[in-house]
Amino acid sequence: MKEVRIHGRGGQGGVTSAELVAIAAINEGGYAQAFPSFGPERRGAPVAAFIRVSEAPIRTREKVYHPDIVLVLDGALPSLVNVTAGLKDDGIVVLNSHKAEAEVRKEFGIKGRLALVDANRIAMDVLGLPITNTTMLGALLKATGLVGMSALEEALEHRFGRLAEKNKAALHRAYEETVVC
Amino acid sequence: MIPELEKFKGFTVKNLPKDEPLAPGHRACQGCGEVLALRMVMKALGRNVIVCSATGCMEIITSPYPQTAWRVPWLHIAFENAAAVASGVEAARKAMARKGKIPKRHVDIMALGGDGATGDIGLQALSGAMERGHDFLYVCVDNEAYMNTGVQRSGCTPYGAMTTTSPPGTESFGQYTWKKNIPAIAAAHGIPYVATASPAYFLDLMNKVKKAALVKGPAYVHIFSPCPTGWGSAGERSVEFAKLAVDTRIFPLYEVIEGKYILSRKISKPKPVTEYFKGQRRFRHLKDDQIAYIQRRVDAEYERIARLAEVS
Amino acid sequence: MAKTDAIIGWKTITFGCHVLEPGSTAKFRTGDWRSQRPVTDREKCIKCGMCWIFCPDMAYSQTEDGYYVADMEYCKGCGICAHECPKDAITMVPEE
Amino acid sequence: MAKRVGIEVSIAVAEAVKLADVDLVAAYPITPQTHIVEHLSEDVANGKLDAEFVPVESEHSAMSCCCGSSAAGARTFTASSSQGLSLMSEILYIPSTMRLPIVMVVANRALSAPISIWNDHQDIMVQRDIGWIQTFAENGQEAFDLTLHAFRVAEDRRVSLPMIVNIDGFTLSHVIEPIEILDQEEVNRYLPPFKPRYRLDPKKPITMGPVGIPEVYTEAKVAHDQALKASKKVILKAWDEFAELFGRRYQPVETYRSEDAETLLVTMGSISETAMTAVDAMREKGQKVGLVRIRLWRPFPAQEFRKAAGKAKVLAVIDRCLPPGAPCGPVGEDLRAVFYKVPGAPKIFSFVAGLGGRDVTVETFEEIVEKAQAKARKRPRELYEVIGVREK
Repeated sequence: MKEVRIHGRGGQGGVTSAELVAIAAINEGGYAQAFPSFGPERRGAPVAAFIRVSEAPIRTREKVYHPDIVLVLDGALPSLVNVTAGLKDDGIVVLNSHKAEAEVRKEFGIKGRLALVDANRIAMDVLGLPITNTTMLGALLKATGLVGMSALEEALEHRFGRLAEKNKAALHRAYEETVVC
Repeated sequence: MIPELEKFKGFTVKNLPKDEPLAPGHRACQGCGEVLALRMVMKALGRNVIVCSATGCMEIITSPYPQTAWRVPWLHIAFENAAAVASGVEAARKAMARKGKIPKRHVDIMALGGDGATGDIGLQALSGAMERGHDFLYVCVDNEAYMNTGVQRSGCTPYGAMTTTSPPGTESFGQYTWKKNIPAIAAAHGIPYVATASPAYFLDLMNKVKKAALVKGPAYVHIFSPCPTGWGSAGERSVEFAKLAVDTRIFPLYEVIEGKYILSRKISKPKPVTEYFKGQRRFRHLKDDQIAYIQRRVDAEYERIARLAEVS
Repeated sequence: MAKTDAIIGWKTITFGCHVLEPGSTAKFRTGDWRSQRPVTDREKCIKCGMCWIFCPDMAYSQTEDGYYVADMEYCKGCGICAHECPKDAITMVPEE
Repeated sequence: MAKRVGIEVSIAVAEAVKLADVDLVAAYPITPQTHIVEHLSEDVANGKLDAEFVPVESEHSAMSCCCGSSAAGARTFTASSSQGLSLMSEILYIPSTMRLPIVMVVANRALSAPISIWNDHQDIMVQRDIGWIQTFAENGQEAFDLTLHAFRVAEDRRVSLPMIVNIDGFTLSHVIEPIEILDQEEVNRYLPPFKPRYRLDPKKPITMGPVGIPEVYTEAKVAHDQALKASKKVILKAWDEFAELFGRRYQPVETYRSEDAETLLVTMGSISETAMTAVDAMREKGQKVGLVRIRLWRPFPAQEFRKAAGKAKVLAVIDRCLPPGAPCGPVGEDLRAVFYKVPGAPKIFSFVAGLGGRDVTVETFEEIVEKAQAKARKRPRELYEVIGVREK
């Protein structure tokens, strides 16, 4: 079982990201859970969402305390929130940042595995909006292979309808540009 | 104007229905003006109606298990929710008729409550049901206090009246607030039909109830209902007091049809309010200056409605 | 409060406590509550029906000859009919 | 054919209600129940569900409206939570004695004060005695299945009682997980149309909700109690048939690795799944621990429970509700009554856990088992203990 914690801000679509990954995993025949951090947080406030993906039925409903993967949608969050809290030793942080690896590690004290992508730029280029939730899923896939690309694309199509194409394009670009350090 | 109302010919003394959808043997007090009003309401509506009753005198006296005075389908759930219950009946029947589960035959839906059930504890449910636009009529039988529980004051208790919770004393003269204007609140919802009525003017009452049933959407009828037990008045004078309340301008009879005020009875030579007070123990303690104040305010309220009727 | 017609057990009580016989209070004699009864003077009566329409207990009905009579089974003796009669044709007399 | 989909549990519940082809939904917004009725109103707006959606002005009116609807003979649904359920409280006792088969899903949530939108069972424990049939779902599949089961049981003419399906707020209601959604044909095979014994109809007028004088009130209440108890047969039959049709079997009390267990955890709702993982972990350490899950809460399946748990030495009951001033949590109290004077009955301890969204983890269950075993060795003064409460 892989456990994921997503950090974002209220309104950035972190819950949607979690949902899309879980649905993709389920459509691949596997098991998954996605759930928000159940808070009354409003637009802009730091929030979290969680995913579990497994080949066997999942029999726990705890929050995710020891994630295998941390996905950070907003580059400013690591200075506000301890994004690596509870992260497993071999866990990975997938971060939206335009900064270089050394700078990120120094600034946020991230020691373990790290994947970086400038999702803001991609989102602005492709979607025309600084909304990074679907873009960052490309980085997640590149860094972890948590679910298959086609299953995720299918989930995106189902969710976004006409807007799916642009989101897929952003996702693919992020997949290409993500650097796993 | 409302097409359903234009077709309506109206009741006259010649064509009053003989049928009694409400049976005798009910347990109302001797001389009850409220059950008299209810009897007229039911005569006007006939038997093609479902009644949702709030807790109160009319509910208690008509449904002593294993008997019932109702010859129409009748439902009582609780005190403050008659309008919400009626909205459920109305909406459910709409859905079931659409889906072919019941015949597409129109049935009137009436919610019934006293002044407390309507204007105090049930005001929210009433407001919600009117705002949602259900096709139903709400009838308030207003006897101006919580009579069922032993004559406690309500928002509809008139200024100066003595009740068990608005007693006159060294520091008090009885009810110290003016009667809450529920018909105006109903009218403020922009519903198609609002009316006030008195059992003393029975044709007027029955025609208004029938109109309220005929219009599509929510309708509200507020009926003045003398209570000899709660008012400390003689049972045989219930109809007389219902008439005096109108003739002194204390309880003006009017309709509000699609926002237009229409006076049902112009009272050009009103009787003084003292004539109405005499014979009611609840007003016995009032002093001249209090009565003078009431007289001024009654006249002003009547003039206000008369002006509304003129301008609309 | 009301007297029940019979002692009802939990096995025989109606489903949901519904009352299935419409208008069954008509079996109940409210006439017992009366201490005075209305008596109509047919000489004065104009058959206007005010006694009928203003009766809170549905006691009055019209006979074939057009007069109105009160059913003593239901009349509670409130006296509204006598009070409202435009011809003062009805008087209330004490029950003996 | 049934379809396995990744779907939010609330939406799966709404799908079940839609498949049941309800006639009326009356609801007022309250977190965390809202997703259910939002989805239903969307289905009505899009013509996918032919029903009246009544957006009432309060939960009190929601339940009142449902009473009117059910009395009119319509298949009727609502959902609520917490403060909203409490606001309904006055009305909840009425449709059950009046035998109006309304179905409600409660997304369980804490009660104020302090205000908390998060999950526990305080809202429903307050409504323990409303006389409705009540079940608890452990996961999204059960939430879907039990909602259909609720319509089937509630509307059965032998039952004709309102029914609540409890789903944990957020920790179940807001989770996306794989759920098999039955298709319309399958649902139609399981759920016959609603044919009420009585309905409000001018062609056959009846009086519903009369005055109950002292000579009849007791009999009316006993008739209701007896109907509720007798409903168990229909509940079980409906579960059997569900298993035959769709392969998923439900029982009023379910066990997990309980056969030789000396200590049994007792749970209701979605924490049961975490509890299973905890049992596995403790079993691996060689502890004889098992689990009993209560699925049918009212009518309480006393016989089934005794059979499922009677051989254990210790029962560690998790109460998701703190009953101030009471000797014990509500589930613990019931179980004490169930085992009263039963020879060789297990020792029963209540643990209050998971209040107002406090997470119930594998470690929580391990701590509870340890504490229960320690209490069993001596005579504890308190019959319950609040787990994870900070002293300072």
